[in-house]
Amino acid sequence: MLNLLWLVPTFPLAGFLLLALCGLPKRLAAWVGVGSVGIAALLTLGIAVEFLGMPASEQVFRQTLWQWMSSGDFTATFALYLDPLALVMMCIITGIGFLIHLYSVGYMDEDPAFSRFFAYMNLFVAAMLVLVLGDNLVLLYLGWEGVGLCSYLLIGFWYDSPENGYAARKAFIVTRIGDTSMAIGLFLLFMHLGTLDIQQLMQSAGDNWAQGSLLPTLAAALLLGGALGKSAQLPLQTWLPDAMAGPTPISALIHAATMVTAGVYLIARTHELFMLAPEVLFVVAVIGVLTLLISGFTALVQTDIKRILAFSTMSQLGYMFLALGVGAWSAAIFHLMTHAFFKALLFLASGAVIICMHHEQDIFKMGGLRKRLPVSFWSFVIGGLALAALPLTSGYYSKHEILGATHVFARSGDTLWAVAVLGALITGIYTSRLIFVVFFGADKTHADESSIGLNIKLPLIILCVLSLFGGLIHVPLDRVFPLQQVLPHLAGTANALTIAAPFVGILIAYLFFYGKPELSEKVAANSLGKMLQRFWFSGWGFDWLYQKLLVNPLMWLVRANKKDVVDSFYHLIAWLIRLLHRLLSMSQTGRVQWYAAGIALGVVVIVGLGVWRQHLWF
Amino acid sequence: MVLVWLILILFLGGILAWLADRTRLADPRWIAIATILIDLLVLISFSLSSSSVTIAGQEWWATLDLPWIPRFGIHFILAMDGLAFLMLLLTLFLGLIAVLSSWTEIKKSSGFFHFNLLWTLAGVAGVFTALDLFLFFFFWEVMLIPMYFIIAVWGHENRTYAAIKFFIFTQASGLLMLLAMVALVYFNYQQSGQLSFSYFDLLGANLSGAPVFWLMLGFFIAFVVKLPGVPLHTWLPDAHTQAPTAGSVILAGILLKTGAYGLIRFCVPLFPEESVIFAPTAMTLGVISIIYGALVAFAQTDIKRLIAYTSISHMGFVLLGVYAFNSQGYQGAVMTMLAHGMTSAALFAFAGSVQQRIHTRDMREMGGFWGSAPKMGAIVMFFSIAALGMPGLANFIGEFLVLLGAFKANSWITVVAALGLILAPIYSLVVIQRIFHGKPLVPRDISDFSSREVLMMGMMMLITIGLGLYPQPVMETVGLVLQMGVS
Amino acid sequence: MSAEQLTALLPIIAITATAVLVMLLSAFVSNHRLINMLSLLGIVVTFLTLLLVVNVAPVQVTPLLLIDRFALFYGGLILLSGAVVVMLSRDYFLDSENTRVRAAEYYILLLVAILGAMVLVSASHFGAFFIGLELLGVSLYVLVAYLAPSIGGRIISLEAGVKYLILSGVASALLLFGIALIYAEFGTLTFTELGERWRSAEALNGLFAAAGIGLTLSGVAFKLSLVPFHMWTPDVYEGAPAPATAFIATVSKGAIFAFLLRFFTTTGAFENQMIGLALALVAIASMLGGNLLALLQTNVKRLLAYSSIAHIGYLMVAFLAGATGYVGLPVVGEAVGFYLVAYFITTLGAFGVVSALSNMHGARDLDQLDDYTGLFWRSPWLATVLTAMLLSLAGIPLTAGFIGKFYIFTAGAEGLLWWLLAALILGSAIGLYYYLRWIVVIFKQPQEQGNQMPVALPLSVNMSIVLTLLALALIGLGVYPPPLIDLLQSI
Amino acid sequence: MISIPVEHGLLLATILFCLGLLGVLVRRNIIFVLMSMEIMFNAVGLAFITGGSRWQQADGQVMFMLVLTLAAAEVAVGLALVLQLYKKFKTVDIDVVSDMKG
Repeated sequence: MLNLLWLVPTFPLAGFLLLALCGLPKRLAAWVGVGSVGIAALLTLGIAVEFLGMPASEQVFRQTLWQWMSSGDFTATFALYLDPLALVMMCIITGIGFLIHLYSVGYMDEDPAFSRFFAYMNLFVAAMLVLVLGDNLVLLYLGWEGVGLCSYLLIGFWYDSPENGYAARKAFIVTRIGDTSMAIGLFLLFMHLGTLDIQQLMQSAGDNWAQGSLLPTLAAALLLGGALGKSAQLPLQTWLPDAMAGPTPISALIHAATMVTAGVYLIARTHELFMLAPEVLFVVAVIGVLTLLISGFTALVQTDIKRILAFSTMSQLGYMFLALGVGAWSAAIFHLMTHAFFKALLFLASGAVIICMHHEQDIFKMGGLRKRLPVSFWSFVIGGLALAALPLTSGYYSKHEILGATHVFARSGDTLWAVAVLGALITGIYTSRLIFVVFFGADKTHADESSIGLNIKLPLIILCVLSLFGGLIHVPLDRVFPLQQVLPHLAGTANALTIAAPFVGILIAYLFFYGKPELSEKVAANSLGKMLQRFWFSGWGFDWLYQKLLVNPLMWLVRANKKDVVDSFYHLIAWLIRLLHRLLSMSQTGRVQWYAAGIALGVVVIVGLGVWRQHLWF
Repeated sequence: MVLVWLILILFLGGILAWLADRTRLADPRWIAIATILIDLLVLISFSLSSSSVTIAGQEWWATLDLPWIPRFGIHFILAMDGLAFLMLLLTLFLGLIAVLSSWTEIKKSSGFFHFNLLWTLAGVAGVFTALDLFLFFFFWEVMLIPMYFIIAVWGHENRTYAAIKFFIFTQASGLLMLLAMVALVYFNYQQSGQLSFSYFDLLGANLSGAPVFWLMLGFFIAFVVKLPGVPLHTWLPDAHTQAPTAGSVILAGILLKTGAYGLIRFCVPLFPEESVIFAPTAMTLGVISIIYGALVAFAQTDIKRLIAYTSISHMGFVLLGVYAFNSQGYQGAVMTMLAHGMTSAALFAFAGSVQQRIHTRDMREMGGFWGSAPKMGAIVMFFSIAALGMPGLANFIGEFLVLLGAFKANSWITVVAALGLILAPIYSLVVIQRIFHGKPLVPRDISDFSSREVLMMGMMMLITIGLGLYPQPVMETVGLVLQMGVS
Repeated sequence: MSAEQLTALLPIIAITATAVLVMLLSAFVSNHRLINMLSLLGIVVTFLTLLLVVNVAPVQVTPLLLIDRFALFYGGLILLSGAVVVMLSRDYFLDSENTRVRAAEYYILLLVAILGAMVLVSASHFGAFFIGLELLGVSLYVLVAYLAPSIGGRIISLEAGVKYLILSGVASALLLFGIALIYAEFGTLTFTELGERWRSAEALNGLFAAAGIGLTLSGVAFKLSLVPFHMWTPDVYEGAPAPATAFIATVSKGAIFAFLLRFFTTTGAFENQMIGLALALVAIASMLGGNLLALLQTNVKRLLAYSSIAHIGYLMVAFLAGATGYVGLPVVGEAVGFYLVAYFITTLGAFGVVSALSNMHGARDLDQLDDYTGLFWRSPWLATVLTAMLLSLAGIPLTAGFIGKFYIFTAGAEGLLWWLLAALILGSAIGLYYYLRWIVVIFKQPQEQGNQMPVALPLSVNMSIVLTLLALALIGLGVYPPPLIDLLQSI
Repeated sequence: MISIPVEHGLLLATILFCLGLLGVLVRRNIIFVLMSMEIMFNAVGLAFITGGSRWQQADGQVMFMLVLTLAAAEVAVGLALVLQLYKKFKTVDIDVVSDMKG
């Protein structure tokens, strides 16, 4: 079974080729699109069963497909590397991926570009699988860029509107900034360690570099750049909210469950390197905390249902980064997994709402949907509970682990923990705000769930189950990561606070958005509230800042130089030559005596030169 | 002898195409296709059967050495090694593409057009195989003239200006190179007493001192003009924009490569010490080209002009790679040459077909083409993302290896060069956005690619993917040669 | 005079006889074709006599003439060019019987001019030089103004004649005065003796000698139309009938240059720093000035005139290389010889096309750039030949012009004349512009000027042969130059 | 025989020559221009004679004869052209022949 590993990415890829090259009829396209991922999921399941059945110490499998490139001392092979970490990721990608594909059949039912959608989706799954299975950093980079491409294609899927295109380009370019940093990191690693094979690299990094020295710090920082871009962390987070322009299944699959977690995966994958660079690791934690807080506040004031979820995704990714930063590797991956469950659920549910609302996304135009859209409602509630990390839901387990690990973290652990708990509180607020506004209150619409079929409901139900009970899954990562010295265990006040935070959040939300909505209006009405709201709504002004600081100057420069300033230099030369031509032409007067004068001048010069030289010699 | 045939077939084919058109006996397009196919066949069958010879510590698949102008020690030396073979393959393949891409575009005197086209190819084939400096220069100029005609006669609205600019830039820098060649030969003559323009004789020349540096510069300038590198690039946007489709395809796909080839084959090996001294400057120029080309490309509204500037950006990588002086840099440079040959040719072919359809190259008058021409959209999307360096496609291999190698040689310059990776999507994606996405400004249905165009693009796509996923055979073919340059 | 000397004089005698014969014949017949054929025949016979003389050369015939391989080579070149000009004239003066202008005298003058040029290249004494120069010069005055009295009258032809007469007269006077001063200083008129005295006399220490050599140079520079003695060139080229222009551009200049080469190599005068400097300045000024003047020129005859200024400037580079002492004189001779041959072919070809498109009737030749619009679509062969010639002028490979330029490069590089070479490259780059502009015009698609279908131009067999031969020679020498190189090396 | 110093002869010739040249440069009447040319040729002749006398050779005088011939030929052609000129323009002002320029 393990030998079939290569088939896992191959099936979606084949699906992509089939969909892209042959104009399949819609039904068939659906079968191919969903089926290829389904088969991949089944294969993954089989592989997982066999793999986990092996003794823990042998849980490593490498499959070399072919030599990709070899140049001098540099070699990159097309090889897949399976270990528990990759396996977890594979399961998420193919499992959730399959559900979302299934969901998409219903969601995209009326779209004329149905098979194009599935082609992109399949390509994405293939690329994501390569990313996590890549044996070396170049192959990982292939997947990395591949998912970025698919993200671009799918955000701009509805290409009619220029805003979608803008959002897609923004996503690609902002992440590309991170990718470039990562690429430079690759160059640095290769230059000093002579290989880009991940396992060898980690080995020799540990052998050659002292902890905290410059090179590992630099390398880790550069890789971190890539991770920040992909996972929409500060300061490269601005693309993610705009990425919601894509169809909702995309937001679920790419911008919640899988692609955006690639940054987390990258750091986890290269944790040996990061551990050699504690400074960078601390930066990871700080960035995580800042991001979770900032995006939490931003989510508080958003009105677009998908944007709220997008900021919440950023926030949750912040938790994962925090976990990585404090060395809670397994917790990070665990949270990655549970987050994939409940965030996919939330997105899919919001998609269902959006469909039923005929593509209305403003939550304040919804309301009272609890009765009208029962499936969506319950999905939202379950997903929201998990997101807010209420006890017994999957989110609780993972988040709790992270907060625990943070609390005991040696370096400013308390502060980080406090901020993270504050974040949890805010999570509670915005999650319940969303649910209260959309599903409770006055009935403003005539929506019903008649337009969603089983292929939409079924994934929702499965994800509900996973969101509720996914926390019970044991992530088999013990051998992948170093054991933590201090077992994270919260006790006493800290524990109580951690558990209580989301409840407080829900309570606040209940008060402001259900119990006494006039309260929230009052807050929003005073000038400080207005200002804060505007500030938060704009995502803390990052877009504005980047626009002024980077985009505008660049655009100005580019526009100013449209005609290529270098060319004007050559034009100047040409102009000079023409000028000389005109001047000389003027000497050609046509008058004989003028010509004779020219001759006389020549004679004077030549004879004069001769005579003058003579005198010089005497 | 087969090397002579490779060139001769193209020359004869050109004449035949012209005659056929004048006598109305046959369609010159088919003659051109047949000529190129025969040449390809000869090349491939030869490469399969050849055995290598070693001259001056380097392996050659075939050589030919005839006396030509004994007065100056000029020989008619043709030789082929892996690099030359690849370049020839690229030349002939893109020649085929060029003929196909202008299939319906050339209405007037198609015979003379294909004559020029085939003669350009013949000149290029000569450039890639000539190993006597004089002969090299000879071909260097021979490829110029028919190209000049292609632009000047069948070009677009501003063709005269573009053609003359193209010619003057290349020729003026070519004269510098000729001067440097002659001076090199005479310096060598003074030292060794042997008057010879042969590459092999000059390779061993052990010259040093300040004037030699200037000679190297003479070669360098000529090649960088052709490459082209900033600030010697300004002929290129005009020439590419104004040339007919086939002309743009050949210019971007092949002619630019002769500059890079010249650097690899002549400039560096003939002046190894000077090149090492010069490397930081050359690499800086490469980086400036990468960044500057990308920035200017982004500002363009004329699609062909935009693609032309991206060529400058991409060829900057080649410059960077060549002067990294390690295997990765060298092989990356060659890979970039091949990859850029495919993508730029494809994009120019696309631009040409759009112009043929809607009679404008201004992207402000386009938009929303995807709806009516999805095949076109998908194909252009493919080549755009190939151009921006998507892993798995050929360009990535080239750029990645170049940067990898250059980083070892000069980290800071390479870091700046890597910024090009950020700029590439900015201009690439904007093309897609402006042409294919959005709503059509004017309700204008654009007809999708015909099967001829799909076939042509398909071939290039396959090669781009093949080179991206399994470049090893190509790199091995190149490898043998480029090890030479590693000092 | 010994038999050997007589044999050596055979070519000069033959061409003189031809001139006399034509003169006699023209008294009785006015059949243009007949006279044309006779002239051509005479030139061909003269050329054949050259082959006889090769075996006896070198022969010193009196102190005046030295018939050696050098003289024979350039004599041959002059004769071939003369033959081409005669053939070009055939169509140009077609139907001249019906006009007031008889063509007979034209051929007589042409033959006399050829005679002058041949004397010039064989001269080993200032006397012979002077005679040759003036035979050539005075005939040319008339040739240039030949069409002045025609019906309607070519006023520009008259103007050109007057200008050429006055300016050339002044130049002759300068030259002669220079010779007189040199004579007064050194007391000899033969080149070899002059050279000996020169070297022994510590090189030019007299004021008059310095002035003399300066004046002589000025006079020669005028004939070669080097800047700043160049201003007559475009006007004369424009006004003269196209075949006569071809003759001036080639034979007249070539013969003078050959003389210059012989004079300076025999006397060694150019090893003098002053002369070298003066010549270098003049060469640079010519290379740049000539090309700059031609840049936006719309009259093709004037354009070719300016371009010829630049080309003689290039030629000076090779010449000056000999002065540096790094380059052997035989090499200089070779370079100059090759360049001249290429330049002759090219110039004859270019003016050949112009004269093929023009004739003696009408107020001017077909010399406006616009007249050449779309020539390729009307007369592909003419256009192809013209293009080849222009590319050769621009020094592009596959043509003899390239090998010529290459020769100059090698000579210049060997002589380390970097400044001159820089000027050469710069000049060539500028020069490309106007050659290419002309080519562009030739290939302009006819559709751009109305919808009229291009009318094919008639081209006589005679013209076709001449132009084809020139084109073949051009390409032949461009692709495989060794035969000519061997010939030049044997001089 | 008291010989005149050769420099004096040459100086005289030079002055004469310059006068001629000046005449060519400034006279507008074409006849006068031709006459000025004659003066230049005669200056040349004088210089040859001076040279000949310095070296006691006949060469200088022979050259003088040749110069005379040339001058005659030159003037003959010149006058013919002047005639044509007068026929066409009814004037002998040299500036009428300045159509071709540039």
